[in-house]
Amino acid sequence: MIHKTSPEVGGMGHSIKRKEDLRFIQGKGNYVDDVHLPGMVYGQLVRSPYAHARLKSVNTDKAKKLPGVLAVITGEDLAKANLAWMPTLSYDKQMVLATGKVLFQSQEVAFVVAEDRYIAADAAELVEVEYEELPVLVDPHKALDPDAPLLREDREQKNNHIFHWEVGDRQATEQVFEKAPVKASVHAFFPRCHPAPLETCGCVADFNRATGRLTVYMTSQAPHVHRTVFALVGGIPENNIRVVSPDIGGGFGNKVPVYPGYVCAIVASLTLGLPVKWIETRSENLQSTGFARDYHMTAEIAADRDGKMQALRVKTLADHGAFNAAAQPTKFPAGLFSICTGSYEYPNAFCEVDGVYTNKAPGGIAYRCSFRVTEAAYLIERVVDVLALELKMDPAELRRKNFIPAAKFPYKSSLGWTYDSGNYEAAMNLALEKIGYRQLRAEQAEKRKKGELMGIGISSFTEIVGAGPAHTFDILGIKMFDSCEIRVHPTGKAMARMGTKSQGQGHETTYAQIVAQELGIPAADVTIEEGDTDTAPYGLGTYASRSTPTSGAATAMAARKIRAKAKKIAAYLLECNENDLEWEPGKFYVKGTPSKAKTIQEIAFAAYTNIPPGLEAGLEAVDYYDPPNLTFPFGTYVCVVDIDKGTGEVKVRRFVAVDDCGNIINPMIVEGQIHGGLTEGLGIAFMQQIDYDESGNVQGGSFMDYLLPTAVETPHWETAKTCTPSPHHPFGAKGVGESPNVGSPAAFVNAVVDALSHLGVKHIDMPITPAKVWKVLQEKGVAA
Amino acid sequence: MALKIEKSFDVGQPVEKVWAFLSDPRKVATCVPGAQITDQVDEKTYKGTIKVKVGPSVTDYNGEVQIVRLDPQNHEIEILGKGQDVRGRGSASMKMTGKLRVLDNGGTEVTSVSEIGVVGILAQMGSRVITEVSNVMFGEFVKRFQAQLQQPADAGESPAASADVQPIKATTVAWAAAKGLFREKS
Amino acid sequence: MIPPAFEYLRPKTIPEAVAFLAQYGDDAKILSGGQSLIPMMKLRIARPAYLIDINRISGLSYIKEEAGFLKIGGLTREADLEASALIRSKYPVILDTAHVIADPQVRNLATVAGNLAHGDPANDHPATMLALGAQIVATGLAGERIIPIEEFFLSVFSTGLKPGEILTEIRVPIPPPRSGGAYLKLERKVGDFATAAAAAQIALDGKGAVQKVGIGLTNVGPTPIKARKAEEFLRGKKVDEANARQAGQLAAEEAQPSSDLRGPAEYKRGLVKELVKRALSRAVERAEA
Amino acid sequence: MAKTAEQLVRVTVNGRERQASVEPRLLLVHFIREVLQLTGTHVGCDTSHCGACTVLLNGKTVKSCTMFAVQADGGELLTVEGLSANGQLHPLQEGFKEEHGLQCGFCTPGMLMSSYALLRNNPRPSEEEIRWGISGNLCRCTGYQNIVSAVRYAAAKMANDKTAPVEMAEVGGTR
Repeated sequence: MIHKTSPEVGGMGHSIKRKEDLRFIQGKGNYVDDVHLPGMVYGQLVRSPYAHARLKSVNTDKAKKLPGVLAVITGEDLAKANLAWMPTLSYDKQMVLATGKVLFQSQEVAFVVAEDRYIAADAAELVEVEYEELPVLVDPHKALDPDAPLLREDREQKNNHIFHWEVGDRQATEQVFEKAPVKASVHAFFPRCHPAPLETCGCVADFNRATGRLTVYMTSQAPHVHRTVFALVGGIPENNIRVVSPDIGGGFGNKVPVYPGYVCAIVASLTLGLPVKWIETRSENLQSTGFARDYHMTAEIAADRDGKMQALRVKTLADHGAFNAAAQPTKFPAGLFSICTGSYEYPNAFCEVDGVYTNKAPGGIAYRCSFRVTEAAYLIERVVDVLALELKMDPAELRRKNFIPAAKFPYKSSLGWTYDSGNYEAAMNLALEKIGYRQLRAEQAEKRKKGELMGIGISSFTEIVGAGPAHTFDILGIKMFDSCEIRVHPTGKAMARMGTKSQGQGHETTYAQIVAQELGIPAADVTIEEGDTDTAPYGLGTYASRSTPTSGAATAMAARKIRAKAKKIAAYLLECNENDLEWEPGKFYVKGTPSKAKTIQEIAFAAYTNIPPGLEAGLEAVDYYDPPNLTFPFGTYVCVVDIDKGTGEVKVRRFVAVDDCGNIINPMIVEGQIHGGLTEGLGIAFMQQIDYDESGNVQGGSFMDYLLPTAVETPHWETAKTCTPSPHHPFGAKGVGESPNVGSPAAFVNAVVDALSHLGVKHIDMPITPAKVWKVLQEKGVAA
Repeated sequence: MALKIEKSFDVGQPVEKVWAFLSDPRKVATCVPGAQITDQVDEKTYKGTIKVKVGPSVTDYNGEVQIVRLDPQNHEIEILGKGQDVRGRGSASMKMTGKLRVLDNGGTEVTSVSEIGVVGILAQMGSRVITEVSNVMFGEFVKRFQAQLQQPADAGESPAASADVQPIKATTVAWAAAKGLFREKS
Repeated sequence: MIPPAFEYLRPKTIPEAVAFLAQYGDDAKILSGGQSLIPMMKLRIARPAYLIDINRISGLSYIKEEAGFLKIGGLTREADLEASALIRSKYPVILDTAHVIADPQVRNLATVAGNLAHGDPANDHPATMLALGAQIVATGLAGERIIPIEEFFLSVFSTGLKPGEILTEIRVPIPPPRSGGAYLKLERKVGDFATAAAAAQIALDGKGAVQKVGIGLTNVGPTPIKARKAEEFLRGKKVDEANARQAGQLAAEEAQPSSDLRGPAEYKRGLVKELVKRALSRAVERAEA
Repeated sequence: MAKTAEQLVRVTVNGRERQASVEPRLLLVHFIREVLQLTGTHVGCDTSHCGACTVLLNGKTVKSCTMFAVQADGGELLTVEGLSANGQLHPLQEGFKEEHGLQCGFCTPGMLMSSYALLRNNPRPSEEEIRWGISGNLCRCTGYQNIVSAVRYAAAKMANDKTAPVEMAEVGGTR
């Protein structure tokens, strides 16, 4: 059970205002493009206009002659230093600067360095590149055809296949399907989309020739891992590399991978001995950095006539673009996609994924998502609705019938995951009650008589976050623990550092609240620092909703180590036996006589001024936390839409989100995370896609056509929560950041399909644009 | 991106005269807004440039025009033009097959099928108007083609006149691309 | 994104500006609001050698009724329209239009004249001005001349402005009593170009039948389109559901959309049909109000 | 691409007069960030869509990435750094903090400036008017809901506190 702290202390459960806000609201944030170093110069990449072409020549003479240009680096130059290629996070490799050929439009070809960004831009235009166009492969379904162009000539394997991955019991599952009385299936494409954080990627690389030290200020969600990668790739002793993640203007997974621009800036700084700044433009960000999704999925459910699910079969084609640069745990080529059985009990399940190369930007990353769980949640919640249609059964009823019962947790799924805790029906019931489900169904029936179109969409998603336990999870061999170091100062104030890195999640506030909860030191007196690899303990970083499950846990554990030592000091100060002491947040007191007490502040002072014999001075601790299991947040989202039969426009009338992320540190921040994730989900469901035409031209390569919702398109979100603590997390938290992005697309799409289901519509692929809806209305003859 | 423009139009001239014109890239080039043949590589291949410019937007292409197929008997020709943006930001290509048919009135019907391909920034940013613009450009081509072969009297516009408006106003893919980009303008 | 270098000229008067245009011709470009030109320059799709910034020319920003016309100055901003009591009270179709152009910041700089002078079929004012039967005042070395809006949009991105001319005023005939108008735009999101949009302006006679009508269409052809057949059909008729629908049908037939990321051509035709119908109904409501 | 003649740009920024000779093509946002070294104004896109670069020029919001510094010559600029007066947060800044109207903080300066202009023209905006008023500013974190609350917080506070440093304009709302 969790002690309730006072508002002054501001431990768990208090909606205290964010400590980081003061600098941001006054324009005093320090983002990477705000970093200005003496003598700093600017880099710009020259990129390929072609999606697939032989590189015949790169002529840099004119560019080099432009006054103010300091260097122009080409792939050939990098090759001499053996840096033309770099490893990806998925044991593939990726070109830093192209040599031989280019494999996607906007691929990096040369890097220009000049005194200012204006000269760099002029010089980039003067780099003359000769290409010989090659046949372009954009359709992943054609990637394995015998006559498909071979994209990756650098590989031993002479075709475009990257991996085949399967999990579950194929035979058993097929047997069930053979006999099943009811089957439902859906082909769903989860389009290629992009996290598009408002700040693009960039860095300032500063190599000091005198000291041999390299400092890299960069937009990194995982600074420690990036330092290690730079050491391994660049051959610089790791102790001579310092990576600093300053304030980050949103990440959502986009800032996990290492991009060629970073490497080029570092090489340029090493070559010139000057600080080199490289900042991506928005178009570069959308066209060349980690995209997400791009999964072509088929799901089938076998069920009996009264709707009890018997088996699930999933087959997926994954388009990874030119290089497999997916950022995900080593053992999981398709991430945690095998969570695709979702919230339901499936005696049998089988899932297989094949990855292929195409002439598209490399990836894909986990966009506010625990490695493909978004694709999985969308697929299962979509196909469950299709099954409901087959059975002519209410989608809520069908879900209720098949939910993993609360009593069965921890629950081992047929695809191998052990769900820590859950109460799916409770969350769904609350959501249905909040939205007034029964009345809405009645209204819908009425409207249908009048020929009006409204729909109600349900998504009862289960998440899998907090990667992860060392026995299973690593990235490039580095186990996915995370860390915290706490120092309590003599005056009772504290400083804590973590291996993670906030990009807006509010770590400076929530981690301080954990310390406040565990030690009773007011959150206001606890300073949190992340992102500087010279000072913070090693960690894997912030993505996949892992900060609270891992570093958050580490913070509690480190605090508890401090509390254990504090207890010894208190016993010494109170001249009693440790076992006679009771703890309440902020002080130890002698059992029975609360007046005999020592506050944590008094104890901290003693730790430096009145040290008990045989005890080390100081009051500090560090913890590297290896989670025993992942955490499984969940929830039910319900969406109500109205469709304009004249224009095909879909209006989201209401959206209720019930989330269960276990015990909550700061309700205000959790709610903010949910608003943001739902809005991203809205964009994905209705507006966004990074598409490619037959020549490999990016469609949606700028904010002109990659549509982000404004305040006007965004509805008012209604949120609520249930609380099912994680049994294995130190304070029962689960992580929440990505739930709304994972759970909402299905709710939106299910609502639209529900509005049209009486016309025989079973599925519409995202993004659901007015044009698509209008076409359906025409086909069904119900257009205005 | 790729698009196909099929068009047929009449020229009030005997087929042999039209064929002589159509089968000479130097002459055909004079009908393409902003285009110029700079030199001849061999009897089938020519080097050339095309400047597409409207208002503030300019794209210069250097490229080659090649006669892929020439069939004087049936008056059929297939021409392939490929151009690279001189600033290395993309390319454009056009494969045009032209076919002539004698008309009862002694005139000639020209039937052409053009496959246009655009790669690079213009295709990225301007896909939404490339079709429109290509159509307008092609319309201009036809106008000039007819004008060059017909008497100024029955031509809407004299060759000289159309030569003046080079590079042609308001009809370039570059402009299309650009406009795709801007917000409502100032 | 960094624009290429250019020479910057800042005339104080129209004659000065026109003289610069004459001097530098094709290499010069007028900088007014810059909300289209500057993004193009940043992408280096546009690279004028000279920019003639006319923003410092005084007396070019006004909205007034005079001699039977609503007169909008060559430097009047979209935001000025939104803030104008006159526009709000008497020209709802213009207010509708200004509201849905780009976003608030862009509207603070973007000018009505520029919106027209680009001859961009996707811009919003052209359709509205076609519906209103406006006139364009073009000023060049030779002085002023008036171009009827019907003759202004020649081709895709091509207008009746001659080289060396600047659009200095827009004149809209003051609508008779019992007039109303509306502009309806479907856009993928705020700030986007129209997937399609329709402007309707009508004047009713004593019996409530259509006396004057203008219908303009946005982004469904190489130029903004005046839906003449639809207008013709409505004259002398009451704008009931059936007639509005029929007018929409006729307008859809007059549209020449092409498919793009905003949707296939047939969808855009369908939109024209629907939006014209709705714009007419709203115009009537306003005329009768 | 020869550099063109530099031009002198004189502006008043947050009440302080500043001047510099710059290339005509220098974008206002780079003038503010790199010449004046006021880095609170951000760049989030290259097509004038995101609004992160929003500042007030002569009392009106503009996207400083879609304007040349020379155009601002002689003008008055207000950036996020100029919002708080004598150590006191502006009610909008307070509102954004109190209502959790920001997460990563990157869009915040632009949002603040657009909200500032909105309240100036329309001291009592409805939720819809607020949403339209900030429709030229993209936020990827908050889903806008708490930004709307933040603006309402400020509107309420400014209504009660006439000393709040925003003079009300007579014109009606933008929508």
